[in-house]
Amino acid sequence: MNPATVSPSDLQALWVTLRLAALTTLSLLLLGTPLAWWLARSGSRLRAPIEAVVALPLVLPPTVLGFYLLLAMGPNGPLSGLSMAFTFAGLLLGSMVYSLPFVVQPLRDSFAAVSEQSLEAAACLGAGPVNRFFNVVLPLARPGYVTASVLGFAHTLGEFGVVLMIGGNIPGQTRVLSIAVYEHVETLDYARAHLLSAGLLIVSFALLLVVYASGVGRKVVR
Amino acid sequence: MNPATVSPSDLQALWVTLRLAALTTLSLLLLGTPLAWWLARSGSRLRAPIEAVVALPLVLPPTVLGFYLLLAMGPNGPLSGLSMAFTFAGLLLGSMVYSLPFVVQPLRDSFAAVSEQSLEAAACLGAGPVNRFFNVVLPLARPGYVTASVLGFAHTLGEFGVVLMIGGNIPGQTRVLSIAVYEHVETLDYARAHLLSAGLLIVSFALLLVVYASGVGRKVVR
Amino acid sequence: DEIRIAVAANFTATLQRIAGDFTRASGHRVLISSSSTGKHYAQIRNGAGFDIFFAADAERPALLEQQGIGVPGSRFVYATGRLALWTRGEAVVGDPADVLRGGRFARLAIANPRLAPYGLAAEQALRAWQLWDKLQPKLVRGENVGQAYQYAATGNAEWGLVALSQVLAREPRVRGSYAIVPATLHTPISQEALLLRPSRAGEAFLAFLRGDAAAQVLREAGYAAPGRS
Amino acid sequence: MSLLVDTRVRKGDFELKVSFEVPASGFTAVSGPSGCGKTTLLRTIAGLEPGADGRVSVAGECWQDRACRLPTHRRAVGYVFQQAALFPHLDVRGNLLFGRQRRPAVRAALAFDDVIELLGLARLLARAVHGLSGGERQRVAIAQSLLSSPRLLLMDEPMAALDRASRQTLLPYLEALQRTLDIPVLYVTHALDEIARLADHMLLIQAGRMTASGPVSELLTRLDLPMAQGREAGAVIRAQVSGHDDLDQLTRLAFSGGQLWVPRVALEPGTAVRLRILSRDVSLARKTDPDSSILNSVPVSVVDVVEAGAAEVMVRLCAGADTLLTRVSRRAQRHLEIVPGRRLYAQIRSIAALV
Amino acid sequence: MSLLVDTRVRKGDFELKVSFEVPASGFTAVSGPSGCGKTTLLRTIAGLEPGADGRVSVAGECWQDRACRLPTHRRAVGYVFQQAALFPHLDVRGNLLFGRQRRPAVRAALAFDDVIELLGLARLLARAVHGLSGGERQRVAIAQSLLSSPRLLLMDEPMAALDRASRQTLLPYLEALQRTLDIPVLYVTHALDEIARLADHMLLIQAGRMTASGPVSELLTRLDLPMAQGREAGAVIRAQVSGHDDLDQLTRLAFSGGQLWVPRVALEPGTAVRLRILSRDVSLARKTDPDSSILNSVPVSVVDVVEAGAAEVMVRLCAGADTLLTRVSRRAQRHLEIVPGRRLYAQIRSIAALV
Ligand SMILES: Nc1ncnc2c1ncn2[C@@H]1O[C@H](COP(=O)(O)OP(=O)(O)OP(=O)(O)O)[C@@H](O)[C@H]1O
Ligand SMILES: Nc1ncnc2c1ncn2[C@@H]1O[C@H](COP(=O)(O)OP(=O)(O)OP(=O)(O)O)[C@@H](O)[C@H]1O
Ligand SMILES: [Mg+2]
Ligand SMILES: [Mg+2]
Repeated sequence: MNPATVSPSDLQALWVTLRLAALTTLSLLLLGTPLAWWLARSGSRLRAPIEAVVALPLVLPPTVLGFYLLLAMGPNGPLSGLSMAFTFAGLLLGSMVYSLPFVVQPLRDSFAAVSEQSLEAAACLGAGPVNRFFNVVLPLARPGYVTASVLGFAHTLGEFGVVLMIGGNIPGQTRVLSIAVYEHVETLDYARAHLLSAGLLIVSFALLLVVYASGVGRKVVR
Repeated sequence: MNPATVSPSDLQALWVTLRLAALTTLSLLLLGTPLAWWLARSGSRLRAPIEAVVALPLVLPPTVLGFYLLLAMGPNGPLSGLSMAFTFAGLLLGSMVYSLPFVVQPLRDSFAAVSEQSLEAAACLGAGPVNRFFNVVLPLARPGYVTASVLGFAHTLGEFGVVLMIGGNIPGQTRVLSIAVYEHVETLDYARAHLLSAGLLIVSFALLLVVYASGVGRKVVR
Repeated sequence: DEIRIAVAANFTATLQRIAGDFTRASGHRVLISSSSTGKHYAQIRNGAGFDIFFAADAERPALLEQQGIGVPGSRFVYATGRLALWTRGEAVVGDPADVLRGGRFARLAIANPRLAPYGLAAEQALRAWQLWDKLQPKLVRGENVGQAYQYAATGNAEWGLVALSQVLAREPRVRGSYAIVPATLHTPISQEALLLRPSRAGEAFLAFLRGDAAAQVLREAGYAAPGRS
Repeated sequence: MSLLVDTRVRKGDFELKVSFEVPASGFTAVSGPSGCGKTTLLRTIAGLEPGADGRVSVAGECWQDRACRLPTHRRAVGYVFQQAALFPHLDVRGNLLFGRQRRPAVRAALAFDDVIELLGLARLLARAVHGLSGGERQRVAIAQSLLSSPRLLLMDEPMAALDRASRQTLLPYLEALQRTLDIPVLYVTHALDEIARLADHMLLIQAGRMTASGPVSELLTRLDLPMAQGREAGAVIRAQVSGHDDLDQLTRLAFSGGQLWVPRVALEPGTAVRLRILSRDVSLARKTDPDSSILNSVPVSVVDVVEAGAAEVMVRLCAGADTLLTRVSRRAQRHLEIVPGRRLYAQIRSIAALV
Repeated sequence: MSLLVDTRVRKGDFELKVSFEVPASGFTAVSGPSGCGKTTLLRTIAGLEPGADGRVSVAGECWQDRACRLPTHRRAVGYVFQQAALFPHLDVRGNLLFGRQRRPAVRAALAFDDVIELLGLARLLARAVHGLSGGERQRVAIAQSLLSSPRLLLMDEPMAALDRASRQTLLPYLEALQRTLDIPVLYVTHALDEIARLADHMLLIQAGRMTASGPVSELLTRLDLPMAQGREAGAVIRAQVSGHDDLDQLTRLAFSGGQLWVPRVALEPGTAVRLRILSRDVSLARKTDPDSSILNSVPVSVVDVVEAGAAEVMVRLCAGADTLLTRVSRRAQRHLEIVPGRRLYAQIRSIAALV
């Protein structure tokens, strides 16, 4: 075992990971926004069941969740036509399912905290629903977006069970950093595992520090 | 392999799991409350770094996190005196570290959403800090507590990497349901894996449905 | 007495059967902890209280022994795995190499060669067939041979180079077809065990494992029995 | 071409059921006790009460009836809420521009700078919303709605949080608005002086039902309504400028009952003005006293006398075609023989000319 | 044994720096233009402005000085906020009981039922807070603070959101409070009639500085202060009940300048009362006119005359030891030769006896 350096394949894994985490977070924010809004504001009787379904991916161990996703993507599964298994797209789908609750729940809470009065005032000033959303809800729900992004992004960074299961650990495509670290631990290459972990932690810490110190996630004082 | 039935060892695992998830959630709510409160209200310069540290457990793959916890608990680690490794207590600690952000972040957001005005009004009516917390903050932050509990509990239910690493999969002590399901999948006992997964999902769904339908997590209309 | 055993995931089911027989014969209770060999290694080094370690490879028990962990001289090969090329569908499988050379498939599942002995064996076999480089784009790697099997079992990979023990243990509903990869094409998949601390019950269990009854179970499960590979 | 409302809303135990039509321009005062449904009425018109059915139409434009129901943002209302609802994420300027950017400016839209100056907001433009004082918030909210080019202005006690000085600055401006803007204004207030100064028309609501509606001048002098009861009771009459006295800086006004002197107002002879004459400013005498500081004395005849407490009576007088109110003691009633038909002189101490 | 405040707070560009001492019981009115610092002052006293330094002591109890600084919940204040801050998670009853349960009841604590009845809250007790109308919210907030057994009451425009009828119901009750409760009340208001009826003492704030403080009767008649400027200007004087006239249901009052008749008040002869006499209700004449509906006429002498607009002057009169204000036209000034020292008769049209 050579002195701990970061191998090219680890760098490749880093790149895949960042892409995956960023895309997952972004897609979840996009998809999660209408869902969370509906959950926060709807009086429908479907609300509670759907809220429960959103939290369900959490309950299964990631590997098992991955296994079922794999079944779904298999030849007899409902998603067979899309041939998602062992592709980046499949990975993205899996990560999204897995991180869904971490994005939707904070968004929902922050939407619920937007006062009806602000929305009514905006409507009276001529702002239609879309306009209200972008100019009133979004700025007021900012802390929720930051929490959702941090949880979603970090959770995808550290994710591993689902990703391993669906991705098949193909270098450059579906081999992510968490798998690389795991491999190093499993193969007793502790020095390199420490190095990667420390790198991951330091970079994440720096990133989180910037986010939190900027105050972008703090509530607007009312 | 016999027709899929739930074996006594699976039931044992279920019991360990429920205890673990309940204790983890409870302990995290207790510990997370002052931490989240401080994060939501403090103007200290330590706020941002601590907020970042809280989110860090997310970044590492669970197994790797478990590995480091194991090192810490091992003979040369800082926690060696407590002999936590391979005990339920160690599992609890590991789960708590792992699920910390899922409890602290929703709590923090919901604390931040409690209006200063309500607190001031309560102070003027003679309510001291503790009193204010229990009679004003807690009821107003209820949605945050529900989200934190759901995320924390479910995340511990499904948790597996950390638990496997620190716990050592000892039946009756540290063998949790997620490991059992994983084992069934690994040992190709799919029928039993399906059964356990379905059971887990159905029970969780029912539980979540009750929580959400009761409206206990809905914001008090302002 | 109670024996605590750490066993590699791929051998868990077989060991459970043997342990059941052993308990019935001797009255000693057996607690089985199943996990990946890498995890068990880390746990044992950090003081886990296992009596016996059944690894998925020969490397980790040897390392432990070097570090002075375990009862000296107790290490031995308890089973030797066989590699099989398997598909869940129906196919005529003559020579596995022909199937793979034909190339009419999108994915071949193997265990990660860096992590799992079965993966390493699969790599060696593929190299022997001179398919290793050609098949690179089609390879998907599981963390362990269990996952490699799942890739094939769910049909996401048409073929898998998996453990014979898995193929034999498959669910009755999954028909499947397989061919055994000649053992000459790869270094033996030797799974070693190490007695971690001396105990009568532990030694009794190891003795039972070497016995005829256990040998029968091992053979049925798709392993070559200890010392007879 | 008017504001037409015929609606019915239930909220818990409370039901609002009103139907009225008010002129398409000018202020209509909405008054009534706490909890009677004033805010609910305004919310219904703005389309903020989903449970409201019935009809709302503004200047011929249908906002709501059986067939159509415009969402709030399609209704060009300016709404000053009872508790100012500013956007906490925008500074004062951002709040002011919010509506302006979203609705096409109409004809006589107000200039940003004018509104800012009038409401004394220049100093506050860059401020965050959360440090504003109560009155400052309310002024920002008023400016915000004025700047949003509404076709109908709904104002829910807009000046309750303001001090007298701010109120006095604002009032004439609001009066000016009604002439320049040419849109109807529904103005909720408890203050009779605001009603008298601003409103031509008035709605009185009690427990969810409209108990009276009509011209302010008529409603304020109806002895059966609460407005004629308190110390602020008074009449509103119309007059015309008929001349000025430069020496004393007085203006002479002609009305149906004679002539009145008021502190000089800068208006051409012939201009119509509105006068508010409080019942407390009117006293009765058998003859005019030339040696009093009271400037005005007009012949009147008693129309109606009703009890007002044990010691006093409220007297409705007619002066020409106009109505005046006064409250006198029973002793004076006896003394001056105040009964319907009796002719006396009304001495008017103070007159507010509401331009 | 008084309320003593000597403090200094900065908020952004704004600085409040005031120092005053007011009596330990009775109402002290706090007035001044929007944004002058009234709310900031109240918050400082309640301990809600962390940046405030200086001294606050209430009836001998030190709440804040260099050595000590009680947190808000240790200061037994009742605070009615400018925008009612009710707890959204409690119903009306829960809100009312919140303070009551937390602070030991003091001597003359108010009975729950009395407060409920007075403020008309019985119907609302089980209601959620979010459906309340603006006035209902404010009434609940007032009741809440009254029920919390305070040693000092801080009221920030408590009646701004109320209609006249609620105001009239509440005013006498607040007056009664001041006698029964025996605690000081700081009462922010823009309404001169509330000041006159409720307050003995008054603070005037402008741009963060105290520009005047003293007894209401003095401040209201100081011609250099804004209170003597508007249409609501008037004097407050003390008088004593001296008899009743049962036929006319009038009460005779004696004050330093003579006697006055007011609608009967149910008080024993000898009882002290406070009277508010608006400048607009006072007119001047050379002699008394027995044939007028005006009941009261007292001899006065002119003290001071200042301009009030182009057409009018404000006249300060002394009647015995008391001061009255009146506003007359320049024409009348000339006609009646109103200059300091001149003796005339003041005809007083209407007098509010503030019991
Ligand atoms: N954080 C801040 N930054 C700058 N200025 C502030 C801040 N907070 C308050 N102010 C200013 O302090 C002044 C006093 O505010 P305060 O609320 O005490 O006024 P007020 O007398 O109660 O007025 P109102 O009658 O309108 O309620 C205001 O001009 C306000 O704009
Ligand atoms: N959700 C509800 N459930 C029951 N009653 C309600 C609800 N919402 C409003 N109300 C009642 O409807 C009535 C009318 O309320 P509204 O706000 O229109 O009164 P308002 O005339 O504006 O009073 P104010 O002058 O005090 O502001 C009130 O009595 C109020 O309590
Ligand atoms: Mg209202
Ligand atoms: Mg204020």
